[in-house]
Amino acid sequence: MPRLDKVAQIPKPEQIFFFKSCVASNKYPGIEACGTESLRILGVEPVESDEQTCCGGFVTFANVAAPTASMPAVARNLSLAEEKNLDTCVVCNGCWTFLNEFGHFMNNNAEVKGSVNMMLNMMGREYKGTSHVFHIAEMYYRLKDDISKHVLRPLKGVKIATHYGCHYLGGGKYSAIDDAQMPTYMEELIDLMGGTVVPYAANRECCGTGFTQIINGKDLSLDHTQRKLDSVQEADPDMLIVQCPYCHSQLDRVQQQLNFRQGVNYQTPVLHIAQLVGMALGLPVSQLAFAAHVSGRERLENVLDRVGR
Amino acid sequence: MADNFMEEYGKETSRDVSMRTKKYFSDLFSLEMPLGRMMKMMPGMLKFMMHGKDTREDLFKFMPQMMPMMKEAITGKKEG
Amino acid sequence: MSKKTLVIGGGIAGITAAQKIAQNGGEVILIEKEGELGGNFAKLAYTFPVLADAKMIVTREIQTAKATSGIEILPQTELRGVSGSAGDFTVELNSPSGTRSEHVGAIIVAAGFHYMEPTAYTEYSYGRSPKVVTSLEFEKMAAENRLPKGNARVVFVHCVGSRDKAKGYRYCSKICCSYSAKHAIMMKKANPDSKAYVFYIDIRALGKGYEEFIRDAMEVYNVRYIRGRVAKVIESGSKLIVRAEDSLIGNPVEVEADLVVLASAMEPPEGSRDLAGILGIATDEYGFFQEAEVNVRPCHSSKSGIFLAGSCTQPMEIASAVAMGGLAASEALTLIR
Amino acid sequence: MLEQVKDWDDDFYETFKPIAMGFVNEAEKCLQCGKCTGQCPAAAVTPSYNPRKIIRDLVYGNVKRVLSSVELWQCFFCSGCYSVCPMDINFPFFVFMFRLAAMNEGYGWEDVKQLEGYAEKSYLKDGITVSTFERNPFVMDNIGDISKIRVEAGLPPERTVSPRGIAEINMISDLSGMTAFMKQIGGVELLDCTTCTDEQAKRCKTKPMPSKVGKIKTHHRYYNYGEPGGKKNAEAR
Repeated sequence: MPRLDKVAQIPKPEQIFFFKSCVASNKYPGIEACGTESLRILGVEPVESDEQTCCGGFVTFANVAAPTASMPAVARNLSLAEEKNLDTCVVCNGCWTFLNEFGHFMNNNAEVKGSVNMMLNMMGREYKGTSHVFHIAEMYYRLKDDISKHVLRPLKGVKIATHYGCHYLGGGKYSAIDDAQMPTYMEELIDLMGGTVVPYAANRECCGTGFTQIINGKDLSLDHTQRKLDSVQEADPDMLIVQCPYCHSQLDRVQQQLNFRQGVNYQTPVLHIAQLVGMALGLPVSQLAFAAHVSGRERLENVLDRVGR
Repeated sequence: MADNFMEEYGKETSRDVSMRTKKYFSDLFSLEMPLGRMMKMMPGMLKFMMHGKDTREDLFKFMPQMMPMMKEAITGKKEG
Repeated sequence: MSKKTLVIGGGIAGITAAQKIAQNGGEVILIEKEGELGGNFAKLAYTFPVLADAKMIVTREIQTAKATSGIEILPQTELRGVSGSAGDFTVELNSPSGTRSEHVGAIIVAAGFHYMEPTAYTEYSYGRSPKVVTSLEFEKMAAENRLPKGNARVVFVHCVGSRDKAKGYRYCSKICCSYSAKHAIMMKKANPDSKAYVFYIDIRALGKGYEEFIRDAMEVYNVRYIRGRVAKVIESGSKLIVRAEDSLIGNPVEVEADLVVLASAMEPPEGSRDLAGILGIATDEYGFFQEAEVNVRPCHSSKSGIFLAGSCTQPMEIASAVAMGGLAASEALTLIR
Repeated sequence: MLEQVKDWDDDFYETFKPIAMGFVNEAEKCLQCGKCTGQCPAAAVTPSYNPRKIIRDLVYGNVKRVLSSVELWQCFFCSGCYSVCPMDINFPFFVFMFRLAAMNEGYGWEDVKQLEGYAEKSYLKDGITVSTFERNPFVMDNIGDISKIRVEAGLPPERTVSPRGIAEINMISDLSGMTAFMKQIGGVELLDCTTCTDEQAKRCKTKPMPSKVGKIKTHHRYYNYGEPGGKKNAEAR
C-alpha cells in the first residue's frame, strides 16, 4: 500500500526540473517525449537544461569512478535545478536512487559537502541541497486525480503486468512512496486509466541487468532475466510496465537475445510508465515512439488498434 | 578449491592486505589538500581554464578562495 | 490498611496469583479486560513440551479460581485510576455497568502479552494470501480441524518480528522455537502425509524437556529443520513459493508450500504504556513493565506495593508465568498482612 | 591448506569503518540469518555467491578471501538484501567498497576494462553514459536510425550536453583522480595466472599492483565461497 503521508509531501509544482536519462534519451526516446508531454498536460511544466549530464551512477557502480568523483557530479547536476529553484523529476530508478542517496549523504556530512562545494565553486556553482528528487511515477501518483480527468484513451481490456525495479523500492526503502515488497501504486494508476492488472509470481524479482552484469557476467544476467520472463509469459499480459529505462532496455532486448540463442519465443512488449500514461492521455502515436522497441511490436500495434490510435 | 587464495597470497597475512586497503581508502577519501594532491589537480584546472572565456572567468573568481589553500598546502600550516 | 489485592489480567499468571492469595486467606479482586478469563492460554489448542489439551487445563484453573472463596472476578473491567501508596491504594475500576472505587493494599499486574500482527512483513505476503497465517491463527485452524489435508507442505517461519531491528523488536521472543515445534508435531499428527519444514536461525529451547521435544520433532516426526531466515513468500497460482537460504549448506533453497505459518513475536500488551502511566510504574524500551531488579526482584515493579507477574514483563512460557504469579502472590501477602 | 584464525585481521572492521565514510556501517549487527542470500537474484543463478558469507568475512577480517574472490564481482546491485535485512545492513555498499579495494590489490580489472568505454568514450566525451550505438544487428535492422524516431517523437534529433557541461564533468574527473584511474584501466594487461611464467608469477606475488600507471596485471580470481555451478564445473578435479 502506498505511504500516503509520503505522497502528501510531494508538492504540486508549476514547474519541475526534468532530469533526462541516458537510456531514455538514446534508446527509448518515447520515455523522454511522453514524460515531458504528460507532465505538461497534467499542469507541471518540465524545465530542461542541456548542461545536465548523466547522473554518474553507472560509472560509479561500474567501479570506474570512486565516490569522490561521483559526488561532485551528483552535486553539479542537482545544483542546476537549485539555480532555477526547482525540484527534480527523474524518469529512471538509477538516477533517483543515486541522486537521492548521494544527495542525502552530502547533506548529512558537512565535511564532504564542503569539499564537493570547493570543486563546484571553481566552476561557479554551488550545491545547497534544496532540490528534492522525485521519480516521475511518484509524480503521476501525486497527480492521479488530474490523470483521471485527462484520460482520452482508456486502456479498456488491456492486460498489464508491472515491474517496479529494484533501485526505487529496494535501495530507497525509506524514501520511496510505497512498501518495498508489496507495492501497489502502479496498479492503482493502471486501474485508474482503465487497464486490467495481471499479477505474476516474479513481480518483485530483479530484471537481471545487475548493473554491469549484462556486460561482464552475461550468462548470469540472461539466466535471471529468463526466470523473470518465464513468469511474465505465463501470465500473458499485453504489456509489461516498468518505471526504469534500464529495466526497460534489459527486459525488452533480452527477449530477442534469448529467442535467438535458445529458440524460445518471448514476445511481451515492455513500456515505461511515462509511455503508458502518455498513451492514456492521448498523445500521438509517433510521440510514444514504439518504433524504438525491440520485442512484441505486433502485440503493441494490436493494443493500439484496440484503444484507438 | 576454497584455499586457492591462501596459496596465492603466500606469506602475506590478512593484516598486510587490510593495511594496504585502509591506506588506499584513507588516501582516496581524504579531505586534506596536501601539495602533492593539489599539484595533481593543476592540469585539470588548466584544461578547464583553456576551455573558453566563461570557464576562465569562473575559475578566476575562485582564485581568492584558492590562495589560502595553496599557502596552506605549501607551508603545511593552517591559517586563521 | 486494606487487606484486599487487585489483580490486573485474568490470564494464567493472574489466575494463579489470585488463587494463591485467596487460598492463604487474602481477598482478591481479579479484573479482566475481555469477557472471559484465560487470556492467551485459552486461545491455544495444545501445550508444550507435553502435548496436553490446553483448553482443559485452563478451564480447570478458571473453575478453581471461581470456586475459591475470596476471589471476586470482574470481567470486561479496566483500571482507570490509582492513588495512594503501598498498603493503601484507592483504585477506580470501570466496567460496562459503571465505575466503582475500591481500597486495596497491593496490586499485581499480570497484563499478559500480545501476538504481533505481522502486517509489516509484506515480503511474507501476510494479509495478501489466506495461506499465510500467524501461529495464533494456526492454533485456531488446528482446533477447528482446518489443517491442510493430503500431501501438503507446511512451512514454519521463526523470528517474525523478533530479532529484527527494522520491522520488529531486537529481543528474542523465547518461546517461538518451542511452539513452532509443537505446531509442526500437531501438523504431522493431524495429517501424517504432510511435510513440515521449519526455518530457524538458532534453536532456543530453554526449559525442562524442551530440547528433547524439538529433537523428537526431528527424530520421531521427521520435521525438517533448515537453518536460514525465510526471505520471501511469493504467491504462485494456488501454491506459495518460500525462498530462503539453507545457510548450513550455503545455498539458496525454494520450497513450494501449501501453508506458511509465521511465528510472530510476543510484544507488550496493547496499551501497556498507558497502564504503566496510570499505575505510575516504569516500562522498558519496548513497553514491557520494568522489574526493580531483574535477577532477584523479578516481580517488583518500580513502585512499592505494585507487583508484576507473567509475560507482561518479558516473553515467557506458561510454566514461568505460573511461577511468577505465585511469587507475586506471596509478595502481595507479605505486604498486606 | 588449513585456514588459520590468526591469519584474519581482527581489527580490520573496526578500523576500516571510520575511514570508509559510512559505506560499511552496521555490518557488526549481522545475525547471519541468511535472509539476504535467500532473496538474492545472483545467488539464485550462481549459488556460490553469498552475501551472508561476505559480510562475515568483512566483520571477521578475512580480507584476503573477499578480495581475491570471483563472487565479489557477481553482485547485481539490486539492493534486495538491504530491503529485507532485519538489521538494515546496506550490503551493496560493501560490495562497492570491496571492489575498489580488490582493484587496489590487482583483482577484477578485466571486468572493469570492459566498462571503460562507457566511462571514457561516452560519459566523459558526451556527458551521457549510454550512447545510441547498437552492436546487435537484429536491433540495428529493426529500429534503424534512433534520431529519426526522436524527431518523430517531437524531440531534437540528438540529445546533446553543452560543451560547458562536458568541460565541467571532465574537470571533476581530472580533479578527483578519475581520469588518472581510467588511464590505468586503459593499460590493463589481461594476463591469466594459469598461463603466466614463473617470473611473472613471482613478480605478481611480491608486488600486487605496480604503481606505474599504464601497466596493471590483473590477477586470477578464485571461487572462494564454493564451487561454481553448471555442468562444465561438475567434475571433480
